Amino acid sequence: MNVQPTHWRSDAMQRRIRRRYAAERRFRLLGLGAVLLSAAFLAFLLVTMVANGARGFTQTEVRLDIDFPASDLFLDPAQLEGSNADAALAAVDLHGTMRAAAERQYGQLAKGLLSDGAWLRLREAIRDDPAMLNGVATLWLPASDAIDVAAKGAGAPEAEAAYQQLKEREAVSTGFNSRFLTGADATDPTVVGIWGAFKGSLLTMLVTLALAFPIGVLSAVYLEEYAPRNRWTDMIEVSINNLAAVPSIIFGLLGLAVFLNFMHLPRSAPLVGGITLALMTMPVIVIAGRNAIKSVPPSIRDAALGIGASRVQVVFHHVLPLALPGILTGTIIGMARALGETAPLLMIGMRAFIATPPGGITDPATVLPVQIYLWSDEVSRGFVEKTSAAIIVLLVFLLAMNGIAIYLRNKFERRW
Amino acid sequence: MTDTIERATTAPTAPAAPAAKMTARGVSVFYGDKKAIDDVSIDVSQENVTAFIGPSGCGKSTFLRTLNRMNDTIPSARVEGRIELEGENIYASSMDVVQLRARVGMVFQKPNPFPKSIYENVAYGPRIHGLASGKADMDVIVEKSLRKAGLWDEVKDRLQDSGTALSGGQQQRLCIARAIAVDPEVILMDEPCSALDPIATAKIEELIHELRGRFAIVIVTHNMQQAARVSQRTAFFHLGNLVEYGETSEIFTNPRETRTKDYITGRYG
Amino acid sequence: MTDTIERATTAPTAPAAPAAKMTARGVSVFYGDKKAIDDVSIDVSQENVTAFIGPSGCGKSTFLRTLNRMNDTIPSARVEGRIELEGENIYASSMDVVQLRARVGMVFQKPNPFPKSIYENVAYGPRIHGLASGKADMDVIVEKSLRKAGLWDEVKDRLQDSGTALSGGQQQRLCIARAIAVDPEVILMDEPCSALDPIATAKIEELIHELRGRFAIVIVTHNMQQAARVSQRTAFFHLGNLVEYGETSEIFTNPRETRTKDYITGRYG
Amino acid sequence: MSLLAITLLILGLGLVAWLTARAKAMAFAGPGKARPHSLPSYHGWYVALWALVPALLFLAIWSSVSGGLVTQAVLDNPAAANLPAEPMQRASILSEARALAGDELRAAFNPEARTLAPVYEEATNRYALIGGAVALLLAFAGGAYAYTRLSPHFRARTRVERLVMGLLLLASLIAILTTLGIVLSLLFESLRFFSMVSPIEFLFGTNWSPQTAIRADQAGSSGAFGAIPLFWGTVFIGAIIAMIVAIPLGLMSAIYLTQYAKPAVRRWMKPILEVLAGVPTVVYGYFAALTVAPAVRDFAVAVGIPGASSESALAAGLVMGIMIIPFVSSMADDSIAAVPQAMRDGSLAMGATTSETIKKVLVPAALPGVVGGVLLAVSRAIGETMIVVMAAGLAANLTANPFASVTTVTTQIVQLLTGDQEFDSAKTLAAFALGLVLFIVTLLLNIVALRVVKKYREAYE
Amino acid sequence: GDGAGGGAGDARSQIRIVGSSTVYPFTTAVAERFGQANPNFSAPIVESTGTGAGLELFCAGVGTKHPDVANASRRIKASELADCQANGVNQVIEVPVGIDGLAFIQANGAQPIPLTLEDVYEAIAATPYGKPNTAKTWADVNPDLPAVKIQVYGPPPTSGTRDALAEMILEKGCTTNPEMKALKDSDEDQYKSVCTKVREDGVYVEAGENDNLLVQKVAANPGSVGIMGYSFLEENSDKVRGLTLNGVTPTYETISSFDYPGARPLYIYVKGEHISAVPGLREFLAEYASAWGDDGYLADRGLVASPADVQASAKTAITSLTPVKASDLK
Ligand SMILES: Nc1ncnc2c1ncn2[C@@H]1O[C@H](COP(=O)(O)OP(=O)(O)OP(=O)(O)O)[C@@H](O)[C@H]1O
Ligand SMILES: Nc1ncnc2c1ncn2[C@@H]1O[C@H](COP(=O)(O)OP(=O)(O)OP(=O)(O)O)[C@@H](O)[C@H]1O
Ligand SMILES: [Mg+2]
Ligand SMILES: [Mg+2]
Ligand SMILES: O=P([O-])([O-])[O-]
Repeated sequence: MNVQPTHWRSDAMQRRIRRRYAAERRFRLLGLGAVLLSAAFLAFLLVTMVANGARGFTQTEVRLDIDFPASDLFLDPAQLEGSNADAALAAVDLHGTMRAAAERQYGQLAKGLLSDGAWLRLREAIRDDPAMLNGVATLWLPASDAIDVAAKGAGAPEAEAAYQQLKEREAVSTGFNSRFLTGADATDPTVVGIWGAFKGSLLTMLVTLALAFPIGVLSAVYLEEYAPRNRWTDMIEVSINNLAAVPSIIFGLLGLAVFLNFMHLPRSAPLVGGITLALMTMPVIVIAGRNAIKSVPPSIRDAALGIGASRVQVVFHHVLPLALPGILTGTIIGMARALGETAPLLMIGMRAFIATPPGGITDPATVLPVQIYLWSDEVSRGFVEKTSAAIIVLLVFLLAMNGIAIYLRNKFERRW
Repeated sequence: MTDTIERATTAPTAPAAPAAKMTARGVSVFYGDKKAIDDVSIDVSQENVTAFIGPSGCGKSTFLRTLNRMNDTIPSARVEGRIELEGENIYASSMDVVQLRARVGMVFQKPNPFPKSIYENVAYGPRIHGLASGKADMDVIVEKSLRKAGLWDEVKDRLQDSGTALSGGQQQRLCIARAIAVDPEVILMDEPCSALDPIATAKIEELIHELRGRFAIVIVTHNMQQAARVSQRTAFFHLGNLVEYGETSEIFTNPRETRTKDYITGRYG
Repeated sequence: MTDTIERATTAPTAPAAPAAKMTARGVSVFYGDKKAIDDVSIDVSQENVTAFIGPSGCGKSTFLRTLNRMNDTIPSARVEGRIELEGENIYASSMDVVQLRARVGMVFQKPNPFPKSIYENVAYGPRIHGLASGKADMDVIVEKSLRKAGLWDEVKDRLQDSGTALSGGQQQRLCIARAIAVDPEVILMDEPCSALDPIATAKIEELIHELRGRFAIVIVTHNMQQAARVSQRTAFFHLGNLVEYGETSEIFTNPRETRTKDYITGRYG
Repeated sequence: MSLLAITLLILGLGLVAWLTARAKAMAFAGPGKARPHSLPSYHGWYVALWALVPALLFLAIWSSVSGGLVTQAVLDNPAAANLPAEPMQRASILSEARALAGDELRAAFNPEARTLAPVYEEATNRYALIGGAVALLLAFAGGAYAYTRLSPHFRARTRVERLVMGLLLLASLIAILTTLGIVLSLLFESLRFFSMVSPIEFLFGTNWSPQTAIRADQAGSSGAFGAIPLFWGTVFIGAIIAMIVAIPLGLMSAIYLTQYAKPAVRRWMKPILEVLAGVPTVVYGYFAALTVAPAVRDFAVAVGIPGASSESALAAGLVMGIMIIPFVSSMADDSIAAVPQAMRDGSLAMGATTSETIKKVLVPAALPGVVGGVLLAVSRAIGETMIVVMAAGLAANLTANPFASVTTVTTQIVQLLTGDQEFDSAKTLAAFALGLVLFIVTLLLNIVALRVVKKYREAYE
Repeated sequence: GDGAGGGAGDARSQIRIVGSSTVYPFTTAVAERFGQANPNFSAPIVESTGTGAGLELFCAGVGTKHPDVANASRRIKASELADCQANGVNQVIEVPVGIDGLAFIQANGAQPIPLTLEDVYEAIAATPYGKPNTAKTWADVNPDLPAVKIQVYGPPPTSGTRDALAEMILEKGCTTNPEMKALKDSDEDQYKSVCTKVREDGVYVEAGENDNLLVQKVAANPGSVGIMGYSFLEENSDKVRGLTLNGVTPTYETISSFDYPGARPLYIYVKGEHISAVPGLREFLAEYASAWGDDGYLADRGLVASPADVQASAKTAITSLTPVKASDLK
């Protein structure tokens, strides 16, 4: 039929085939390379963060022996009974006492040995055990940033030397830094904690969830199940699709212009942050919700309608329960995105220095990613590892959320 | 094949003029501008099983769905003409569609049990219509319906199992039980056996035989042998038109129209 | 229906023992652990059109796809047994699957032209296999193939139009032309008319008649009348088994197995 | 009576309404009687809603207007006679008095507030009492009215469902409101900006130096608002460098994972790549600034490229590209998956190899979808903020040297709006104008992309 | 807004502080210590907005919405005080907290650039002595300096450091030229523009109110010069070092003695109207006073203590709460 019959076994044909297979192999390798390279980027990113951040969870401590009777601290254990302990402790100069004790014990080394916040530990120790005021107490207090960094092998030469001396005297140890998980922001990297930012994130997410989830699910139901096709619903649909792609910083501008400057809601508060992020998250939930609802087979709706269920009953008895896993997956993913969001919150002032965890949604607060951003700007060596440590905490949370989402998706994924 | 023809001929002959349960007069259905059903008039009686046959896309399902207003769920669909259920116009504004669908039940091509327990599948309809006054009442309804659908013995020990865990044929009978549970007057079936194996098909066909007389039954099928086996009256649709409607035995042995004959002898479809 | 029987009986009788182009011996196919084809042996000859019939899910498509190793594209699929093309084991490691598929062409249920021009659709195969040495050469191949597929006159003035812009029947003929263009020895067709209207179906059936003898043709169909019309040999599959294989006229008038008879008379499927 | 107490009381009333109405409706059904239209619980809901909705709505309105009424009452009190006339001071004294009255503040900034506090408290209580009484009355009236309407034929379900539908519609309107909010706030502030700076200069000027003086006796910069260098920087980083990284990697990853990889590999690699999209951008920014940027600069210095900066466009673009990979790959994945299996089978059945099938059939067929996906990715990249804020520069350079520093629209928005809070200077408003441009551009990109993708999907429907 | 609508969010229990980024590290340290030592008060909220922007916020009015304290790295201007008074803020209490030096920094490894005031002026002024600035490298400005590209990261106009740069460095460098001195008397506006306007051709990059970022940028780009408070230099001596100005290196001593040309006092401004209304404000000021001495913890953070007499008068200002008078300012 052809110009000449095909000779599949001819040499030319065989060569051609070999060439084609070589091209095939090359292409396949290229694809594999792309996947591996992308995965390698991720691995590199994570390894960098973990390598930097692991040290952020540890803290070097220095031993300090304080001879309270000999110190110029005039504090009677009896004053520390009951409710006025705080007042009594506030009235004395614990910081000075600590300094003096350090100088007595370490002489030259004492300057820049202890963290600025070390006296807090002293205060807590005294409050817990006022009896120590009667004699010599041995305390382990957080070392200064310089010593801490030196202990982790990256310090300046003088600090390294000081650390070696301390080590010979068995006066230092490096251990898990629980304060990092329980404290709030501070100016000194040795006493900073992420609990303040974390709590801010929690409160913000709470507001976001409380707004975005119901609104998102209800609009998804409306659009997917009831909305007539007309100009209005088209507009709603277009709005939602576009909102999902609007850069997050624009939501920040909206928050700034509307919630702060027009409605005068409190600046830096989780309330405003939460509303802003809710506006951003809602379209994500709507879109995920619509997909989940869409994937409930029409035969279920037909079945229910066919025995005389009303349309509202069809949705609330059948469609929503079946779509719920999908909706939840979408919600978790949307919330994870909101949890990692920084830019819009910068716009509404959640970037102030706030040393106490927020008590409610109208208190000034910051959130984890913003805290990371703020710490990343700090130059002190100690903040580098704290930043990475905070990143680890954030990533653990996000990965956990995404993991739950993937688990839900796999567990409830139905093939109808 | 001769065998089939025999069956069709020996099928019980329908009474001459049975009282019509539902009547359709001059019904046309449009999807947007497209006419899918053109001026169809038909009577459905309680005594007979009525079969709709015709090539794919001829409008059988479309017409069936107008009978319980399931086409309301398709935004573009529009119905003209008059359909009555026991003399009541079902497209009148005073007709409550929810109650209509309880009176005119439907069984679909693919078995579509709810992903709930067998019990809940059957109990759902009575519950939303408030047909049972208590748990005991409901138990009775569920058992009766499952019995009528010939499923009771197979599932009575596992009523709490999911309805979707049943085999295809059982699922379809469950769907029939579910439709029966709200005590309908008419049952519409859209190719109820096309997804089933021969044995399950035979069971459903038997069930239809048993239900005849208690409910007016309309069945759409693409399997002409099936139409011949289960129905007493057959309507042949083509391109949205009702080409021929009459006694099943007549249609299969002695069709009046050539289109009917061509279709029955497999020249197209 | 009597008409159909007539047709089947008058179909051209196949020569007694035609030389087999492809032979399958003891072929079983598994999807994972599930056996979809169980121990099937069959011969396909160039002189005859072979039809595979059987109820849905019985494994017709699965078996057809083993003949040009298209099942390789399904990761879970596994083939046992031996299939030969002109005496060569097509599952041997020395067999090049790319060439095999050029020699055993395939036409699918839904017409699937590439979203390219008509010309490019036909030229695609010759081009990847390097069958044409230049533009003029290619033009000749394209014209010849389209002529053989009976499409040339309809499309010769719009070879640059998209293949997807053709009607369904034309698209299917385009797919046949595409398969022919690489000069295959066998053409496999998986329900090639099931998505087409009666007129297009008739055209394709006519085309199959014309191609018979030049290519070994295997056709899967769910329309028994079609099998009777176009094939000389028919294989009846059921639940993965080859129940009966023989002359088409025999199978339709005088089936040896009751399962075959039940199927042909419409008792299931 | 506090707002909370009234609300609880009304909710309680609602519950009672529900119970009684349901009980009444239960009596409708029974042997020998016609089947009632709606289930008893729907009757319950109907009456409960009539009791609740008007009362709660009234309360909501009341609580928003009663503040003004209370203030008015306080102002009418003789004790308020000697308040300062200056509105700002007056307002702050009043708000303090309210805080004092509500025990939210210990002491007052202004002594006048202390004298006004008791007046405030008294007025607040009076209005709360009035509001509470009216709300309760409304609840009773609504419930009673609804109760009288109940009958076996009453379509309670239809009514209740209509309300549910209204609620759903309302929820979906929030999206329009948000869009409107964005557009209006951007537009409003931008108009103010454009009344100071001509749009022509803003859109086509090549000089960006917005840090104007904030006092008359200061010499700041000239206040040049030519945003071209910003637009260029944004495009350079987001649409050029990032895409050069993301398109090949994303596309090839998608192809490999969908066409070649074993299911097990695909099952693991796909979520792993998706993690790249889930990493917060602030982390990428930190990574870019801390690790990538110095490396890029060191490299540029080592090979002697002039103008190398530690805030290179390359570093930011590279990291942004990595972030975008999963985005491109999932879009490409979707588009390729949307090509009917029949296409692929058709080509393979002709004897084409997998890569030939991909290159000659799948990718061309999926191209519109892929292009749409890339457009979406671009729109994401140019709106991305943290990476560029942390890793890109501040200098508005117009350069094509990837090792030099450029600045972007989002970086400048953050620069202009953090710290400074003057809300009527061109400098602050410029951020909104930039935001408007960003919004419009991403919007257009999205509309075009979604159109393309949709058209493409329809082609294979 | 009407100020009387709104919700309960109007009351406030924390002290709110805005203003200078130079003073920011000191104020945050005090805020932190204050919060730790007084668990019954919430810690103050401190935001770094730059001196100018901070004073503007501060002067916007009395009430919970307005900050209580403004950090300033320069003295309040008469124009700003007038603004305050126009908005009802009459009790602006000035508290000098210490001294800072306007430091020019570069990365530790880079080639040193010993600067004079004229060099700085000629390098970064928009129109040195009235002629357009074309200098590309430091050698273009002064042949004795290395031929390193001029790249300066400095503060924006919202910043007090920018004002200090203009007044203490640029104007001084500018007026070494007698013509310019004459211009000051003849055409004040022209003089301001010629002497204090900074280049806008990308040589001088305004790095916002984040001095940490500035240190990082300078450290990452050897050859560039940063302008910022001395405390940041001291805190980051492992990364950056100070350039000599007219031969004087910025150190604690040279700044304390005002030998260093960039030495300047730092202030906080307190709103007298808020003293009794905001819980803890008084205690906060007391904490500040305890920290600014030679041996206070702020010294560890790079604050240069004021002379003893200034410290004493600052302490009186806190207790007596006498507002600053416009006549003292310029
Ligand atoms: N929702 C719809 N929108 C528009 N057209 C439709 C819709 N449903 C069906 N049609 C069209 O109406 C005509 C009749 O369709 P219908 O489903 O009633 O046919 P049928 O006889 O049931 O076919 P089958 O045997 O394939 O089920 C067909 O042309 C079909 O394309
Ligand atoms: N990719 C697959 N993976 C697993 N099982 C499959 C796959 N494809 C087909 N099967 C199963 O193999 C059996 C035979 O399927 P096949 O498609 O060959 O049937 P068929 O006779 O062609 O049916 P039809 O007439 O519906 O096309 C069926 O049970 C089917 O479910
Ligand atoms: Mg149908
Ligand atoms: Mg098949
Ligand atoms: O200290 P400043 O931030 O105002 O320069």
